Amino acid sequence: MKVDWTTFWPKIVEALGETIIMVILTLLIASMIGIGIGLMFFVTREGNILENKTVFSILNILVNVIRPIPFIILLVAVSPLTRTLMGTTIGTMAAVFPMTIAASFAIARVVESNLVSIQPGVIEAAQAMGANPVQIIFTVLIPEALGPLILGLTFITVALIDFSAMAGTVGGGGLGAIAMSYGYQRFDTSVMVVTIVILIVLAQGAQYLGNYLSRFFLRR
Amino acid sequence: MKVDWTTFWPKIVEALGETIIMVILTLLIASMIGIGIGLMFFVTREGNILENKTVFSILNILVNVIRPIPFIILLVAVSPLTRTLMGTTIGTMAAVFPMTIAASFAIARVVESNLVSIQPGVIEAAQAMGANPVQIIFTVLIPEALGPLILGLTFITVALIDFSAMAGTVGGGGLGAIAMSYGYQRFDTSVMVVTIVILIVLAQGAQYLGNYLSRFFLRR
Amino acid sequence: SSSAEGNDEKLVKLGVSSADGPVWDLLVEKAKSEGINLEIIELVDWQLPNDALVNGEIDINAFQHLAFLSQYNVQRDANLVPIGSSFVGPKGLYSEKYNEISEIPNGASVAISNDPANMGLDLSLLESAGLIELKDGVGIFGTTEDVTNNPKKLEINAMNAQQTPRALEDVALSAIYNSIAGRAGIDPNNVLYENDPLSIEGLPYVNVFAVRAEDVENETYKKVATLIQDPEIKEAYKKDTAGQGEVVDVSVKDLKQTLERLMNE
Amino acid sequence: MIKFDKVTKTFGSDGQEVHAVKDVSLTINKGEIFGIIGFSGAGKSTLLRLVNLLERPTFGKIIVNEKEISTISQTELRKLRSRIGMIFQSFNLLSSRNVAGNIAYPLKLAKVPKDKRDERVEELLRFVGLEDKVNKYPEQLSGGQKQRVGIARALATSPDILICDEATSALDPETTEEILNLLKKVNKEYDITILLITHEMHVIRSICSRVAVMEDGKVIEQGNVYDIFSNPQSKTTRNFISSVLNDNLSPRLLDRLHREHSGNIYRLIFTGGVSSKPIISQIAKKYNLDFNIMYGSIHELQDQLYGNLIVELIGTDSIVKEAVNELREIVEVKEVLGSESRLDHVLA
Amino acid sequence: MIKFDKVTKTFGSDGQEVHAVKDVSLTINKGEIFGIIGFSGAGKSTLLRLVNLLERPTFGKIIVNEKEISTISQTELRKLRSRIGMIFQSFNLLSSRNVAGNIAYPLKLAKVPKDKRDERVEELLRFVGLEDKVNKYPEQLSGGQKQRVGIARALATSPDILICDEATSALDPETTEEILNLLKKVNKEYDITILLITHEMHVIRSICSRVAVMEDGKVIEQGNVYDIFSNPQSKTTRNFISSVLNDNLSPRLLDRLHREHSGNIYRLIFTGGVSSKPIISQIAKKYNLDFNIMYGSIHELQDQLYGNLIVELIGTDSIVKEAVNELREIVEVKEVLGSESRLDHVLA
Ligand SMILES: Nc1ncnc2c1ncn2[C@@H]1O[C@H](COP(=O)(O)OP(=O)(O)OP(=O)(O)O)[C@@H](O)[C@H]1O
Ligand SMILES: Nc1ncnc2c1ncn2[C@@H]1O[C@H](COP(=O)(O)OP(=O)(O)OP(=O)(O)O)[C@@H](O)[C@H]1O
Ligand SMILES: [Mg+2]
Ligand SMILES: [Mg+2]
Repeated sequence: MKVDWTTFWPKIVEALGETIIMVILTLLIASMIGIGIGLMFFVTREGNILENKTVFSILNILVNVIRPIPFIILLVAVSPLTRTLMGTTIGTMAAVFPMTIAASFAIARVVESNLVSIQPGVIEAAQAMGANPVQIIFTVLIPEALGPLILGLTFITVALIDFSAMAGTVGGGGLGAIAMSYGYQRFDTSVMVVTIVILIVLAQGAQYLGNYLSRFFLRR
Repeated sequence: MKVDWTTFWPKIVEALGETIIMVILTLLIASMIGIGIGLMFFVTREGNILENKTVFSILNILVNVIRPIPFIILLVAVSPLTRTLMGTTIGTMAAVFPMTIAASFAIARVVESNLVSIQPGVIEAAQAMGANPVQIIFTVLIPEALGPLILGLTFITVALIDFSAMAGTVGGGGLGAIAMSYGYQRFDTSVMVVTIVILIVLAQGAQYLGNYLSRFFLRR
Repeated sequence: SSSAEGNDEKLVKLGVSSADGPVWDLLVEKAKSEGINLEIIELVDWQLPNDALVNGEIDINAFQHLAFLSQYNVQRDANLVPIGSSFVGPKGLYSEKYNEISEIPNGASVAISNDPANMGLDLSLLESAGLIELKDGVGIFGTTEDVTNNPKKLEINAMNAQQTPRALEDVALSAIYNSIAGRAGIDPNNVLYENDPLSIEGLPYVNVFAVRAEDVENETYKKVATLIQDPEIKEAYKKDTAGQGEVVDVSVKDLKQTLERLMNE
Repeated sequence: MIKFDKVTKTFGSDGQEVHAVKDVSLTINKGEIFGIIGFSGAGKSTLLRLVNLLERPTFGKIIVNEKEISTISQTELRKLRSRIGMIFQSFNLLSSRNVAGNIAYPLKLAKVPKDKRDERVEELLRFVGLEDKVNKYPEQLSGGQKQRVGIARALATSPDILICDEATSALDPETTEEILNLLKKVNKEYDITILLITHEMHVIRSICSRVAVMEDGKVIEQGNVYDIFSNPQSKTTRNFISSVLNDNLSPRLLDRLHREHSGNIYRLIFTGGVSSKPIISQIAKKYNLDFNIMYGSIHELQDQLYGNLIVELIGTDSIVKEAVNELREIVEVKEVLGSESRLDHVLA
Repeated sequence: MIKFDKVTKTFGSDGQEVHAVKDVSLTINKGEIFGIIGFSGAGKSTLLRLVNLLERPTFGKIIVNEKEISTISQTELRKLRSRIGMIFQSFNLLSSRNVAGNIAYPLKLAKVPKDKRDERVEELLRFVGLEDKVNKYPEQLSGGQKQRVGIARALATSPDILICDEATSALDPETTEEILNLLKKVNKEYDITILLITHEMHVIRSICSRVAVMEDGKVIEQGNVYDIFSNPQSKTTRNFISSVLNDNLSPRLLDRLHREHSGNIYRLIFTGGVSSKPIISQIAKKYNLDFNIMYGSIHELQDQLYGNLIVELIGTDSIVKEAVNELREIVEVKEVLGSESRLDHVLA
């Protein structure tokens, strides 16, 4: 009853493609949202360029309302929205939406913690030159924190590779789902090993790329 | 049949206790290990005080071998170890071990990305005063990065609150497990809402504490 | 820690699927009046309770049907045996959009469970409903790979068992235990086709109390397994599942035979 | 024009208050180069940072180009700031941009088109002598190179007002002179108002027209550079000036002079114009005295000569006395006694 | 003792190489105060950072206290470093420690017991005048205050060697003088070797015994401060010295002097001792000339007087010529022509 590897390989290849698509898609959208929220966190912080207690508190609460919710429950909770946005609540694409929400909020926190270590002097210098908040965000905050930011996003990427297994819950594909349903649930160690090795290779690749880029942008 | 709240509350209170124990215990142990590995990442980095390509690469690969593995599979994979160490693979304490592994490696990455933004000048100053690597770690690296480090650990804490639900699926209990079994699996929205509200309150509390401490140590 | 000895003082650890929640509280009460200190360990996941049983971390588990148990025994080379039956309930094919199986259009999507035992059952439901054909002799653990004929070109989506009721809105047809459908608030009239749980084909899907082989004669454990037949518990379970599930009493002999058969498939 | 009207800036809150700037009123006219001097921690940087509202005043009004800046809108403030070039004490370069990128940054903010930007950057790079560092990142630069990037960046958009916090502190004397000449040039040619802080009194001497002296948050003295230098009122000011005027003999040397020279030692203080009369030789001939110039200096200050010399008058006491009396009619004369360790003993 | 033996330091790799220090050989004797001057980017900081191996030399040997430092073990290196105090150009204070914590830090590393540590910190705080800032964090300090914390920190463990990178650049003249006096004192009392970089020539003048001039990575001149000041060999050195000697008339003023004064203008250069003879008045009387002292200064340099004066000689051309000839026997005399914009025109 173990899988027949001759027919199983194509399935793995397909799943690899699904994982990559899920991770990249989630990462792209979540980065945009997450970096946005993270920046908002930072700029509305006490003593910062757009100091705003109300906005900061609202964001802070919002993010922390979503983050502790177990993913499966989040998935169910947002399913009406998923249906509206993606047309369905099942399948790989339907998993991307709740994954994106979870990842966005995680990224927001990572971005926030990376931004606080920017030297306040350079922000001041930009302000003194008349830069508006948007300019400060794009020309100072992001570039100055790029090294650690990339490491942070790499962290999230590897987490997403792990996380993408959750897609299986709603009938989505991907290597993680295969590892779960063909390996774990069927007690088939060979499938587990193969899929996880591929997941690990993916993660290593992402990490190498992240390390390389962060070193490049860190200039240190 | 929905739950009977008069008898259900004690269960929730008990679960809250379990969640808190799981999260705090995991956080404590994982912080020690994770900060340790994160520091090793940083100090063995190219151009750093204990530059060592071999150690860096080994750690890098090790961490990325573990992180992309879906948590449930990790849990099964380490269960022999869990049994040896904790005497059992089920229950709250048994959940702590795999959670600690996962959290340690996540913390290691967070720590690494926070350390890279330390001004190299202060490390140099300590070196110039004859500080040895251990002294540099405890008197420069950790205190100088403490603000963002605390934010990073807060991030992990909130993630652990979410995560403890997954660990709960192996009999570990906790609010997440209640949300899953009485709420999700039994389609009882009231249970879901109550448990998740409590989880959110926990997360908010952790975040407020983290924000407060980080601001205190950031001196900015 | 656990013990194989049937001692009244001893704690008996019973691993259950948390989905069946309240019934177990009643069982604990009943056990207490019999002098048995029963501890319920709720497990959301379905894979670990058997490992835990094999390793002696729990004494009995009651979350799986024979089909699932047989699969575990085979794959893990384990020897867990049933000492009593618990619940059973029909599983049906539900739809919110259609009233007849024949109305299901070409290319429609169908939601089934992704765990091996339930997937096999769901596929066999689809087969008996005349929607697909499965490979000959596929047994009860068929997978989507075993579909040999799919005249309506149905798109079969496998997902978590708890997710099939939730996906109902997005699919033409969804395989759901009637008991769960009740809890999920699905109109029982939406069932287009259901199986008979107590037929020969249904027997593999009777949930059982399982123990390690060496404990098969443990009186305390046996007692626990029979306590479920208490009328009060039976009633409670019926109520919990909106009448869709029931506690059944299948002889241990039949259970063992069925398990044997399944393991040889 | 920059006007401080009773400005106070307090850091921290109750118990821990630091009054960095206290009730300062000051007017810097359009087109002038105004210097601020004072002890470390006197509040100079804070005062400067109030000009473009990097710090908000706790009390008082600050008027820049006819506008009370603490009341203007954010948009107006940004517009104003873009017309104010600032050189920071700690440089504050963007570590993610190379030298060219840092200098181009304000031009980018001002939406100057790429080709013009490149042209201007090249021009500035040439000026600050960093053509060969164009692609280097701040951490690859020496202290002075970073400071020069900061200067070039502040000048990039040809601002109306330039505020410089220790703009030449990390520079060698020759580079400093070049930078000062540039500042003078931009000040003249474009009528740029320059407000600068410095610890180097020769910077004040060579480019400022007016100067304010700060102590403990307050402006204790202000005025024309020539007046302040030639007639300082406070002890602080005198000490500062003496550092550049070289009119301050070490006690040891003074003792040696007294020991080795039998004559009477006097300090002659020359101010505006007087120095260009041959008084010493005339008096020497008239009274048949000998003058021995031992120490001191005569400087150029705002196109005037100014300074003091310590001289020994060799002759009989009575003749020396007569000669000193005649000298007193032309220049200020002070007798130098025992140990004159500080200018303040003489002038006090 | 610090000895550089053909030391070269190159940053970056192929194509992008920066030769910060080139083939430098230099010996700093035990107990001396040695100054390094040079243009911004000349390689001074890099040279300094080689002393405690914050930078590793690309070629060459560096010997500190009889040991070739690039070959010693990490433990020995740390021990050596703990005996070398360093003041950084950019302060490098620990932002997570307050003023007291920063100063106590090296003492903590050296495992000095708490009570002794507190005592020493208090003493140092008093010395650098930061008693009231003891609990402040670096970002709450002014530039000069940060620098003073850096100085106190470097002195905390009473090191054998002190290396200072622009240790007084952010300080006002009076505080600078105090710090310099302290350095002189520790140098004398504890025989501490001090290697310092500065842009302020008066720092060199007031505390250094020897000085090296760097240009483009190389040491182009080195020697006794008096010799270098009174007889600079290279153009760079001359320019640096002129910045402090005030012997450099602006072309505009010179033109004015020439216009306003009919007489002949000469520069008289006094070196060691000569200045304490009443030559000017003697010559004036002898030739019945008038001297008009227009500009210049006479300084104290390592207990000697040294300087130059620009004087107008008023008299008939032939008498002036004779007088100048006699003056030439006693002091160096140069005629000051048209526009003398730079000292190098005169001395070259
Ligand atoms: N990490 C580095 N990478 C590349 N080049 C560097 C690096 N550090 C210094 N340099 C270069 O080496 C040269 C010497 O620098 P150094 O800091 O020693 O100069 P400096 O004499 O101290 O100048 P300043 O007086 O301006 O501080 C400079 O041209 C500088 O740009
Ligand atoms: N953010 C702050 N919080 C608390 N005190 C501050 C802060 N910034 C400055 N101060 C204090 O205000 C006073 C004035 O500081 P300021 O930087 O204006 O001095 P400064 O005249 O520029 O000195 P320096 O010449 O040393 O640069 C100092 O005592 C300083 O410690
Ligand atoms: Mg300042
Ligand atoms: Mg330098």
